[in-house]
Amino acid sequence: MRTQSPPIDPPSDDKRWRIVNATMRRHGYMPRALIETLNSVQQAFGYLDEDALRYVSAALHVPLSKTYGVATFYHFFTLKPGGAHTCVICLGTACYIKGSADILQALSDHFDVKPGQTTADKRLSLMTARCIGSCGLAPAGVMDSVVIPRLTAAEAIAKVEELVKDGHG
Amino acid sequence: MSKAKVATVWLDGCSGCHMSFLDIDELLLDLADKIELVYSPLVDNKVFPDMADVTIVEGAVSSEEDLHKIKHVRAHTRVLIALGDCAVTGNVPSMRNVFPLDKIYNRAYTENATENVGTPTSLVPPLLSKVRPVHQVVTVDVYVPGCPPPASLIGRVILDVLAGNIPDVRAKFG
Amino acid sequence: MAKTFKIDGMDVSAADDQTILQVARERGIFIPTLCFLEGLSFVGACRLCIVEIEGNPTPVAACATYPQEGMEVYTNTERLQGYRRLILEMLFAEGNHVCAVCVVNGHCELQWLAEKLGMTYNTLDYLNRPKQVDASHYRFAVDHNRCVLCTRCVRVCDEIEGAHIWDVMGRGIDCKVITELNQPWGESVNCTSCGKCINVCPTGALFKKSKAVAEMEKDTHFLRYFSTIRAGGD
Amino acid sequence: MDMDELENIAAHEQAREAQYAHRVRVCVATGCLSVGAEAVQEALEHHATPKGKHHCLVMGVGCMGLCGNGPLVSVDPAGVMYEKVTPDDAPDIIDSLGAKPVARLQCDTNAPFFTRQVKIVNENSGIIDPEHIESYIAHGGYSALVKALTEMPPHDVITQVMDSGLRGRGGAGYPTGLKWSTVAKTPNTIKYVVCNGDEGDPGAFMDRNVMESDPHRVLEGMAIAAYAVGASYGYVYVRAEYPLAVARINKAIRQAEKMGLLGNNIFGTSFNFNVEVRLGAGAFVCGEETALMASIEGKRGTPRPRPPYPAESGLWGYPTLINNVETFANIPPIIRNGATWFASIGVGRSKGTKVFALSGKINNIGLIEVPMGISLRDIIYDIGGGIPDGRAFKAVQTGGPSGGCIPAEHLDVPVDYESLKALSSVMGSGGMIVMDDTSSMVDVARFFMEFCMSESCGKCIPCRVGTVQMYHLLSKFSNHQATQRDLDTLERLCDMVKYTSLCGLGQSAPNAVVSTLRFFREEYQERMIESEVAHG
Repeated sequence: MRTQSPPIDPPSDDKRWRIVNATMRRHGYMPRALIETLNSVQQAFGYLDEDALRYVSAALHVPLSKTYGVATFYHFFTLKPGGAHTCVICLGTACYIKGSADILQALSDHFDVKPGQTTADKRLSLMTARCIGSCGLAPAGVMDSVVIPRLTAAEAIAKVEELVKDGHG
Repeated sequence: MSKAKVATVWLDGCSGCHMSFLDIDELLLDLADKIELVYSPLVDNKVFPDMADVTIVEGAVSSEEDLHKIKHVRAHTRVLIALGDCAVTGNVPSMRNVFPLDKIYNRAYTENATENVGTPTSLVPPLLSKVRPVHQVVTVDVYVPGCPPPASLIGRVILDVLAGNIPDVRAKFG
Repeated sequence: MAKTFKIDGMDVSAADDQTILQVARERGIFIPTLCFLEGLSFVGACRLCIVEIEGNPTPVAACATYPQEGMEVYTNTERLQGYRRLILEMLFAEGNHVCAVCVVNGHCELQWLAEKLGMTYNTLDYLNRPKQVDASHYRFAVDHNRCVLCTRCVRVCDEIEGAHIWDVMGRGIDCKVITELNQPWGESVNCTSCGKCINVCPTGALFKKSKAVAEMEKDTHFLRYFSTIRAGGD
Repeated sequence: MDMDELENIAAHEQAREAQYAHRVRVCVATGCLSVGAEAVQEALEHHATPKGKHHCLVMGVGCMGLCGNGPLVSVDPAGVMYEKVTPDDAPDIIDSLGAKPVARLQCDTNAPFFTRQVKIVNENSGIIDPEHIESYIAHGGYSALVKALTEMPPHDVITQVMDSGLRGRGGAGYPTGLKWSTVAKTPNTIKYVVCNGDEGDPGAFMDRNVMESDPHRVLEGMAIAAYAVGASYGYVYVRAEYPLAVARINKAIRQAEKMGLLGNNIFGTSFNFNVEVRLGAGAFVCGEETALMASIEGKRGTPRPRPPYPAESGLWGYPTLINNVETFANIPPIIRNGATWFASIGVGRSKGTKVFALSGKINNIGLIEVPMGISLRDIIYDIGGGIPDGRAFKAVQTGGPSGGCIPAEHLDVPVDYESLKALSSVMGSGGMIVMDDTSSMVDVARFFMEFCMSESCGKCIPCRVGTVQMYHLLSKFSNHQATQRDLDTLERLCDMVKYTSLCGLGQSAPNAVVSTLRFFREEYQERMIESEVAHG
């Protein structure tokens, strides 16, 4: 077992580091906890910045390049902050067969953002998913964590317009 | 015995392969008995014959002129030999393939130009969007890699082809 | 317990810890390799060392497979020759191997393999993916255009030097060897500048700066030295 | 905890449910939740309250199968099912209890979609409350674990699994008993059991459903496996994209630990089994077992050459048993009912049932569980209700990115591991996507190749570069730019990538191309142009 407290201080006094520390403590600061810890950071902060990667590497005794390799291998991790709102279009087979690629194209054209990226005004991230497992509801999308079933291009644009218009975020 | 009609073509390359071809020393005398050079940057005849027995191509296919030329050559050649890395792989000319064409034109004719600034619209053959090795445009019968291929190899390949064989060339790139 | 088996019809024997590749090399049977390097762990990634086993439809990597009693291994069938050429074609199409270094010195393993395995041209389309060159280190440089992702540098840095400044980032065709947090090599605080990565690189991807190309020799003798120490120390 | 206590809990829970005159079950699995099942449940509860204390029990339950028509609600003892229910329908449903069912919402449970299914894995799905361990116990849950621990030595458990003929439900169909036996026979004091819940096939959601609708079943199966092979530690590897499944599995673990069904000295025996959840972070290749283990170890999820197989050298070098969710879910009923019972279902070397996620251009979209050996035609036309909009069936895709497209002339083929393989497809994990005559098979092949290309880990050359090359060639076909030489190169690459890639992802990446070239070659030929470059 390794030490029970992190060998270095977190990059800031942001309270969210406590969640990250709790994850590392639960795993005894073992290098094997790398993915679990990065998951924690991703969930707490929404992305993994350089400070976070350096901190996690040091606390878990994982080489920096290895941490970076892991962070860029898994699609769930992002190194840049996302937009205020997120629209995920499912590109699973069932959704694809029912035209989700066209919906994605329409959204991409309408909001001038490439899939996987965030609009210049940081209001919207347009993402794709391999399969959200809602094949019965194809073609489906997820808008700020709400699954929207049986989308059409026009509907999707209208929903996203609504999403980015509201004042939050 | 009538002499074999041999042509050589120079597309986008440095002419080093032609130089290497000229470097075959006394073998040139043997060849002179066997071949007639019917078309080449090295000779005066500027009309491609109806049918060449062997055509040696140096260089990659970079411009519309190259493309037009190689298609014509292929249609009038029995055995086509891609000579050297540019013809075989695209090599140095193809290093521009990672850049979009407008950037290349801009760099060449605007950014670095001091006179007649601007991309020419006539006289210069338009470039293809990507430089391609010869076999991606027409069928190639024999590949001779090398930058340039050694003279001895070139001589051996030509003699082989004249004897009616398609040689198995094991040569290194570069 | 030692095992007896056949390679290309020749009776051979293997100790428990010997792979098919080791036995073949011992007997002077040539099997091409690229990611494998004696003295480093094996990863079975380049697939050039694939061999056929009688009764098994799928070839296996000789560097990562231990023989079994009575096995019949074939190292150079027409099928394997075709597969190996296609693997090389894939590498030549993936990167940019228009390389001034190789012309002169002949130390590039990729170039050597292409000649040896009879790859005279590429049947695949070139991918034309632009990649970076990082010359920020005061002694060394990396040209990602020449990198074949064999991960020898990653392994030697981790397993022999113990610094682990190299690793692989991304996935699929976007994979890239990186130093630390994908930062300029020169900014790495943990690089010991030992140069082992340079010496194990099979191509001209990792090289010493300010050397005439003809002088770019690779020296991997230290690996044998380390293996000897390890074998004694275990 | 012992057998008596378990029976007490079951009896108590059964009695609690029986107090109510009516039981209204609302599906709260992901499919129905995304179309408003939560609001339906709240409305039903709201309207049920005034009817008196023991009039009606409103329960949130797992998937009922007909996901395309959700939210689904079932009423017991009337035996009625309602589809596309909205919160506004709640008063009518509650008022109808004990009287005539609400005809406008009624869904015909005598339709083949329901009657032709055989449920083993999903026997509790849509019936029990997945968030209450008592509900699972009341339906026989954990009795198989007790039986195994108290009445059967480990080798008897393995014999039962072997004799049942159960094969891995993750795709390849390796005999489960044989795998268990290998792990059991590998000597080591530390062994691991891993449940592969990294269901990454686009168009498949069978495993998610089991984890969401009946999470304890998975844990029970894992515990039995751990006992049989001599492991005391387990991991459930679940995709982070399945938050509900993750939450329910975590909750189930805590409940089971509290009751002493997981943890140390289970049922007062010397058997210890502790389970942890590990989140997959979005990498399809982690469904491959050596990549999955690398991921659990906190590394990049890249596969390594096998052998050694995980059974000999797995997690941190220890013997490791890896089975997928559906495989583990089959274990409790096998132990409960015996190997002979299980082996009596199915055909040939494919025993038991298989769960499929039926989707695409088909009328009845949802999850189905059918006996092995049923024909594709029965699934598509009988259970699936045929093709909508009067269009013609063209192909059915099984096995996800590793599978192939099966055309109409082979619809009478029985669904079993060997028959599907003979058609250049695979059983796979259970995605079944139906395509009608508007689908271009070249585009479908390109779609799957794009998937494999972006999910390739990049470690071995044939998969890293080969998938990109094949994708480019398929794009040429899609754009009507391909030549005969492109077709030749494509076929050469298919063969080479299949036989030289390091892991299953690369080895099966060409399958979609191979099967469409085999059955729909003319679609490729229609998209070719004449070229001045000769073949080869």
